[in-house]
Amino acid sequence: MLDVSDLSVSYGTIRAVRGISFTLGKGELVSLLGANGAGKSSTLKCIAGALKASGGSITLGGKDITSASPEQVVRAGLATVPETRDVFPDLTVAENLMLGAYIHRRDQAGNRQNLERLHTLFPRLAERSHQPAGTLSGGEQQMLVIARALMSRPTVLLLDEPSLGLAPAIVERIFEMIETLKKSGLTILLVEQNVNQALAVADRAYVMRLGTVVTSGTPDEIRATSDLSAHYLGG
Amino acid sequence: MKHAYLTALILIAVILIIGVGSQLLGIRLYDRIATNLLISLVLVVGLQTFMGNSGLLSFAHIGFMGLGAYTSAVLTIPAQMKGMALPDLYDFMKVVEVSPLVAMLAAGILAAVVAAVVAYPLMRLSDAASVITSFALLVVLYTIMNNWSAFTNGPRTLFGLPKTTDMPIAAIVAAIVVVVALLFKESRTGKLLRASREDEVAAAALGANIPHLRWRAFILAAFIAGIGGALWGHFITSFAPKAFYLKETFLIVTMLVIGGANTVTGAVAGTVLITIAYEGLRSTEGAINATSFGAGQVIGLTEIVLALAMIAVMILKPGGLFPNREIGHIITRARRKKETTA
Amino acid sequence: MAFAIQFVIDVLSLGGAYALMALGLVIIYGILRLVNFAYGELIMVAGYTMFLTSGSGLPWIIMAVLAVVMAIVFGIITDYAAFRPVRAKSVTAVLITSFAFSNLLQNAALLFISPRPRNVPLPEIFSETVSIGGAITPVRNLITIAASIVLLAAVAFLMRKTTLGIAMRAAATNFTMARMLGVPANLIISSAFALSGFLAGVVGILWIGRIGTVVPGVGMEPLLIAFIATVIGGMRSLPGAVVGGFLLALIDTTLNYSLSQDLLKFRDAFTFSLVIVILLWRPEGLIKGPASGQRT
Amino acid sequence: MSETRLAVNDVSVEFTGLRALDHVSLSVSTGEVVGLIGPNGSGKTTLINAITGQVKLATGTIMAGDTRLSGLSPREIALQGISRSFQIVRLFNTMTVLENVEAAALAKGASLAVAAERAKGLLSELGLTAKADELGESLSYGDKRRVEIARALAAEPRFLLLDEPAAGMNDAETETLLHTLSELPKKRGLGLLIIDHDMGLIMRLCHRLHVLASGRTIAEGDAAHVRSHPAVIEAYLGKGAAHA
Amino acid sequence: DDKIVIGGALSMTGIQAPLDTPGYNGAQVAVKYLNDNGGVLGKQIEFINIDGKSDPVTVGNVAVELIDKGAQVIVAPCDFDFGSPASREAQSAGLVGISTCASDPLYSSWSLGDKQFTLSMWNTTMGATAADFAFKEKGWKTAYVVTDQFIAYTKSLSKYFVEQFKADGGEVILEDTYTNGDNNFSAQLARLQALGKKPDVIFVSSYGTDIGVIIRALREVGYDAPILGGDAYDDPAMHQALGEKFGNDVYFVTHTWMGAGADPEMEKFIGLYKDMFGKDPDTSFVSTGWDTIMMIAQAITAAGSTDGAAVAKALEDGQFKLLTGELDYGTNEEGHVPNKAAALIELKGGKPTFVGWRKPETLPKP
Ligand SMILES: Nc1ncnc2c1ncn2[C@@H]1O[C@H](COP(=O)(O)OP(=O)(O)OP(=O)(O)O)[C@@H](O)[C@H]1O
Ligand SMILES: Nc1ncnc2c1ncn2[C@@H]1O[C@H](COP(=O)(O)OP(=O)(O)OP(=O)(O)O)[C@@H](O)[C@H]1O
Ligand SMILES: [Mg+2]
Ligand SMILES: [Mg+2]
Repeated sequence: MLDVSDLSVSYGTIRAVRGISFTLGKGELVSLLGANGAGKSSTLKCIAGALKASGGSITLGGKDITSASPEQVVRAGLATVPETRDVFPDLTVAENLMLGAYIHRRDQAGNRQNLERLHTLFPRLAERSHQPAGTLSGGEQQMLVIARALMSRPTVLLLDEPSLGLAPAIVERIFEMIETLKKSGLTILLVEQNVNQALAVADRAYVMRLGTVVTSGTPDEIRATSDLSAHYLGG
Repeated sequence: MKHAYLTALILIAVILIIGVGSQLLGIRLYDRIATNLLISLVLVVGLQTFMGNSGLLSFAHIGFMGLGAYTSAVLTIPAQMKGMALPDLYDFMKVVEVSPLVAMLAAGILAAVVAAVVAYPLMRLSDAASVITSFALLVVLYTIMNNWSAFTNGPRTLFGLPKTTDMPIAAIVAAIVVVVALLFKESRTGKLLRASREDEVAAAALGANIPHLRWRAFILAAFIAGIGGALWGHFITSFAPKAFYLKETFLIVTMLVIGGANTVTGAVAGTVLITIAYEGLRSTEGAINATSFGAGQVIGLTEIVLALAMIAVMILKPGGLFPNREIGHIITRARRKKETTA
Repeated sequence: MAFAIQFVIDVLSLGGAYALMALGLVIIYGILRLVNFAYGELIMVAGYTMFLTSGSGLPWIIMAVLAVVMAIVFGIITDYAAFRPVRAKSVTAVLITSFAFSNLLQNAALLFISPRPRNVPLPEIFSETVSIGGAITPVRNLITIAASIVLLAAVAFLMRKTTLGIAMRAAATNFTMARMLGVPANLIISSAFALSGFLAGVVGILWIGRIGTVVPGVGMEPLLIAFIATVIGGMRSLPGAVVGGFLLALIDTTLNYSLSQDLLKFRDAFTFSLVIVILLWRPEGLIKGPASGQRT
Repeated sequence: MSETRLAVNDVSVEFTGLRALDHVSLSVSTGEVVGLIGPNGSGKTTLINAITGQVKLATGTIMAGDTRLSGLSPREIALQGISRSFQIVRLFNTMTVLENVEAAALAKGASLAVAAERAKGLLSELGLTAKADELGESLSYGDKRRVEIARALAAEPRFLLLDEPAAGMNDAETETLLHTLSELPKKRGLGLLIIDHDMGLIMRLCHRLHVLASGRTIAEGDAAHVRSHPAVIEAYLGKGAAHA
Repeated sequence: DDKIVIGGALSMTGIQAPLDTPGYNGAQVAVKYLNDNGGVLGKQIEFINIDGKSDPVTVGNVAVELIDKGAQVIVAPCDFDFGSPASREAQSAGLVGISTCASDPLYSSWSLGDKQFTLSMWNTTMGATAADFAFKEKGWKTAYVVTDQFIAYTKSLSKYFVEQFKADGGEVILEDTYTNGDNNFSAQLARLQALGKKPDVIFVSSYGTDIGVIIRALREVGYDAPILGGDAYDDPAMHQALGEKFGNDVYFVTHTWMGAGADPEMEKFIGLYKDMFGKDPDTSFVSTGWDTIMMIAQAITAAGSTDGAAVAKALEDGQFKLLTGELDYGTNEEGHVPNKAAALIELKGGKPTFVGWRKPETLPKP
């Protein structure tokens, strides 16, 4: 579904990602792990088209999207939940969600249906429909960002630390939701600090360090790798 | 703190070089340009004390300069000239004639007092609201200057100011203003104000009284602008209210922003740079006009090039040439780095 | 009676022009949060287009359409030259570039056209007058009133009934995020500038129609008016801009009719002091825009 | 130093059509660490905003010792010895780290010399001396968090309110933070109120916990008590945590 | 030195440009003519003009620059407010300064110094000519006067018109003010309408494009009385702006008529001008530029040098036959008052036509 090969990303002279490759099969849930600054978010942003790749290629469903614009990537069926809670603070919750469905703005009925589904998933958002998103609590904003990404009805979803700043119960719910989404056929790339929970839901995982992939495999294989915590903690 | 002394030293040296250099060349025009530059320096550094530290864009600065210029004019135009230069002046003021130095101080004080009275309520505002109120304040000051015939001779050119500003005086005032601005920046008010510039909510949560801090800076800036206005008035000797409006505002704001509003070094660098560019372009334009005899005049080229340069600088260095650190600071840091690596 | 009618027509025609000016600005300023100092120059561009095409023998209406098109084109150029490259950087940088761009256009007009006033062609109807209830009024004023009503309604529809308005605000607050949702943010922002240019073009024709000539500095006054109207009415709200425009016209006209000659000179000082007072009382302007998402 | 109490009595806060806090009472004494936890949107940040005067109270009072805080402006409250950090880091980005910390002391009325002295002391205490001359914006996330704490401490507060200081930190950084924070109450005689979703940190650091849900207090007490409280498991910890 | 340098601070941009640019062009024709005919005192003339930008401060700066470049005579912009800074710099450098057409009596040796002159008649003459024409020639008894507060010129022109008109026996029914750039004449209209009387003549003293705006506003609401004004009306752009519809029954006093019947030399000048610019001159300000240079040349020739004091003396003593009429300056004590006649022009269907030369018998005191 999503193929990343030999991808590099640089910020000026800093090389954040140095030629990594990985693949996601259709309906697969793959987790990307690594210490702070390993280059996980940079990889995600690059796939989403928000950053230019300095080398390598990305294909989505057979189409080359290496130098596609973010808009084109979304249209190709990929949605992103970025790590910074990028809500539009002055827009209401409802307006934020409406923008999530921008590419389907002609299909009002479909959007309404999708919105209802998300409202049952996050009842808090239904309650706060007309509140400016900037005034939501930290956790509520995180829910909104996830819901907004799902409004575009993606086939591939990139999640960057979706559990950050969420209450333990909500984190649990989010992971349940991730599993539900996976079951419904969605392909998911998940970046997490929360290693155990990430490995619990993932089909496969890649561990990054200093911009390269150092280990990959099934959760059990990863857990078996003795130096996981060393990589993870940046040791 | 040590780097602040170094900064002061370097900036004063720059002023000295400009002053002495222009004299050594012995060309009257350069003397005039240098004096003009130093007066602009007073104004731009004055603006920096408010804008740089508070982070609020102020358009009203030039209005206070005008206030200073007119105050000093009314106080110093010789009594026998006043009948012609200021026909509508109030009778009791017709006999007043004080020394330009006293008048300059009075100009600063009046500008500061007016600023203190009108600006207090404005200091609560931030962002767009503050930009627009300061813009509105400029228009109010301009309209008053343009119409208060008794005090300013209305929109008409006021003349007859004694010519007392020369290069040394301008240099001395500029040096003093630079030192004052550096001291203010490192003062308690300055530091807290800069904190509020970065994050209003966090600064208030620390206990900073933001409107009051801004108010103090605004008064200081107006005081300096008033002095600068008087200095300019006694240099130019005839002017009209139009000299204190948008074009000039644009020029000094440009100088400050291109240099870097957050630092006094930036204010000085911006003033020097823009003045040189401006004069250079103007003489180029003159040269082009001289060659294409009889053909269409080349007009506005200076402004066009300047505007393009400004856009380019903003794209490449949005914080200006000296966005955060004073020159002294940069030098001490560089030296320390070298020591540690050596 | 004639006096009252005269007063009402004055307020409405002036207010209509003011409201259109303000609307063109508020699209950039209120929605994109950008202060566009070059807005006045779009009006200038419309004026010069009329002047430059005046010898061509085209029917007036075609010249007018061309003028509006040029204003739109320059609106888009403003975006490309002054905003797009610095948008992500700092508020001051944006302000300065737009100020610089305004200077640039004005001086380009000086250099390439002329510092002197140039005549613009006006249709016969612009200098005709009608008598309504005893008050003699130029037809131009009635056209202004009609144009303002139609355009205000059109813009309101565009912003309310389509996602365009929301997409504009989103693109302005978080450009990259908007794109990551599939919003063609650059296009959306350019379209805001195009819309602003369109309004400036129409205003330009109506406004320059009052004066009959165009000079490089012709845009200054409309810019100031638009600024004040926007501030009075509400900086972030479209209806606010409209209300502000009409209110400003009411204030101006009332001051005109009632202030003594000596005080009238200070009219601008009064108006702008009022702006300051309104801002102190309600920093958001009279009509609040959509609630802001600021919190601690 | 004698013990003082920061007392929140029966406080409610309302936003349009929403009661974010509903008759909440809570207290922190100097020398004590109190944890404030609860689901997202339960009103934790709002409670800190209420104490520091950033939002208006609908009911109730807030006292620090004998001084009434409710009704004062954020500035006056800060001068009463209440310092806070923010859920999203708010450093003074283009000032140096040293100046960031100095500003807090200056705001409380310290002289320039005293402020510089105190700021240097705090930076060395938090291991930031090497960064003193760097600009706030150039720091890594963990360092930023530490500067924020140093800044709050430079005001010599009697009460320190921290909003999710560990969010986004990895385990190693969280560990260091735990260490720093746990020493504060004794060493500086201050009362600490801390919000975080990292239960590992909270359970080990806090003497007492206070749990909010939908703006109401649902439980109070020590870690063991709260951890096993059914309402807390239901609303906040989730079933997973119960058998973790 | 093998050449005589004349420095000009004329404004090519801004509100002053419509008056200064033609003067500049006229001056260039004169310079070429003189140089083609052997120069002055056997030397070639060089005319350097730097744009004064309609800004008194720039004009002053420009004058200093010109003096630095060796200018021996300074040509100042065509107005007291915009031009006097150049004259002041000339005076302090000991040079003669001449404004091409500043007409406010402040442009005198009293206020500027003993080496300063203006080529134009003063507003005393211009205002009085208009008043006499209205009252004595046309028999218009009542006047409505609008004064732009913009510059000394606009204010004093109205002042002298009113003085003379009243002295002649006329009645001023309303004196109103306006400030340049307002673009909105409705307040003044409201006051005029409130009066309920229609004046016989309307005197509008304004500047730049605003003149056209005011005239249109008056005409549009039905005030069709003749309109009278000063040399600021001598701007083809304004005539064109008024067009066929509004450009009627407008009279103004100016420096000369650019066509047959004004001056025997005029035809020659027009020919030279056409050679240089390829079209006919369209405003009398062109002549003021030519005249200024030609008069400077005559004075230098008479003085035998470019020394400031000597040239000033030659100007005081001389009698000059110019395209803009015969000119004879008063002494330094008399303020260098220019004794001169004025030309009257009428707009018909947007086109100017020559009415004739006029010189009032009595003048108001400056
Ligand atoms: N805008 C930027 N400019 C310069 N360097 C950057 C920028 N963003 C990230 N980096 C650098 O790129 C590297 C990778 O960062 P990235 O955010 O991808 O890491 P990450 O694995 O997502 O870390 P975290 O777990 O902290 O989110 C880091 O060294 C970081 O400092
Ligand atoms: N200005 C406001 N207007 C309207 N509602 C608000 C405003 N500020 C906060 N709220 C609401 O009040 C509730 C409490 O918010 P608060 O920020 O205190 O939650 P929190 O407990 O800190 O949550 P989190 O753990 O997610 O940060 C939330 O539902 C939020 O949406
Ligand atoms: Mg990351
Ligand atoms: Mg919170």
